[in-house]
Amino acid sequence: MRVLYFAWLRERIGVPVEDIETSAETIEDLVLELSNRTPRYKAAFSDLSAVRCALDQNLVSFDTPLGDAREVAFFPPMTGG
Amino acid sequence: MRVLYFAWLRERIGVPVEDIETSAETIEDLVLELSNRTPRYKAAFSDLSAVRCALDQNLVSFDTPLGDAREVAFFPPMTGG
Amino acid sequence: MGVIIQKSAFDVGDQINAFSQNHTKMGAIATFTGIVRDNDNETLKAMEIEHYPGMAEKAISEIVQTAMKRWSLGDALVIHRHGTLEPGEVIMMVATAAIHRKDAFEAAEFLMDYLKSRAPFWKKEITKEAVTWVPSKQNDEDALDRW
Amino acid sequence: MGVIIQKSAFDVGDQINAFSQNHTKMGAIATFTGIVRDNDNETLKAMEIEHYPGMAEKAISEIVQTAMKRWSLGDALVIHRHGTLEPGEVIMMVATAAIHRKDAFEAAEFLMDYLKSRAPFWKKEITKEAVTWVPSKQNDEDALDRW
Repeated sequence: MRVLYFAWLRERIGVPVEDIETSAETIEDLVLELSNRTPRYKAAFSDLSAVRCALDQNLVSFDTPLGDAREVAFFPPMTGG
Repeated sequence: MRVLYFAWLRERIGVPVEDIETSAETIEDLVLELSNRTPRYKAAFSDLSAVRCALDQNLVSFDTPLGDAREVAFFPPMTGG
Repeated sequence: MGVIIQKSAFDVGDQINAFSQNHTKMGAIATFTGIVRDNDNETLKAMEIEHYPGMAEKAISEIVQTAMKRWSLGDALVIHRHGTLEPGEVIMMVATAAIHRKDAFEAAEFLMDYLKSRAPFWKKEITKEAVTWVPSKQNDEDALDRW
Repeated sequence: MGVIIQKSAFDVGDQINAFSQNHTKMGAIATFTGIVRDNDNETLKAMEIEHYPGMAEKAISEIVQTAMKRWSLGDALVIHRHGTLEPGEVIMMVATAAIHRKDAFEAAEFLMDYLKSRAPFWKKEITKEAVTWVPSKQNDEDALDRW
């Protein structure tokens, strides 16, 4: 599965995109898995209230099952317009 | 005093502007005076709910005293924009 | 602040670009353009717009000044045409510049609502069948209650 | 209906003119333009706009489709830039065409409110003193409650 990071999450983690193998059921599980990798990930996901996520380019909540999605993205609240 | 008419009031009365002598106290008095001139004026002022008036280019109500105003105008409700 | 009453056509895009470039400290520009639209039967030949010279400039200037006081605006512009216009021609435009979008939008809507029933202009529709003065609309009058 | 996400600058006036000329049956065109504005200390050097390619087009298209269903619109256009912009440069614009001004205005405001906090763009301010990600604003989130 492809994981994308944007804005300060991208900067904190240090990569914009990575392909990973995971057996996580939900996005929450995936976040936990990623957080345990390195301190950079832990720091990036330390306050989930400041993080939004999208599954296959749809904004969703963290308890959403990954299902057979191909792409998950993490980013701060959007500031478009 | 100069009297101006716009839109269908101008068409019904037949002139866009005229200079008149009047001793009317208020716009209402002036309307009564004008209405008594000819059937054209009478017809134009027959339904005052469809007429608006301005004194020296300020929208006012019919009971406004003419004072030393130089210009009074009669017209239908405005349709700008 | 600008109020222009004119017979001749004007380029909306050029006006909006010039207006925006004057206000680079303002992050938000809202505009409205009114266009002569054909009726459902496509029989409109022309729209004649009569105005009260002098009072038109005065009334619109007062409306614009009220908007400038009520909202936090950097600038506002109103251009309104009179004379004979064909379907598709631009009748008028409004532009507002503000730091925040809410001010820009609200002021533009306020200006439009007031222009509709408080600016001394009258519209006459010339169709293939008839010549009619456009009646004022109760909902244009009601729109003023919002402010 | 148009959604354009691009890095390059565009001419707002040209876009508005082209959009208006496509919709001569619509009497009302509302537009909004967002411009990079300098901060109070005039120290802004640039604004970097990051976006999520693919999702940006998708999210904005969905917002525009929602607007087209909810209001009586002839058309709607959104152009949003990404990349590095300087103070005074246009970030984005919205245009709506409708028969009635209320639809044009409300739909444009709805689009702006949704773009602010639901379109995947992130802004970074580069000033002489610091580099900062622009925080999301609670009142932008609150603005959605209106719809």
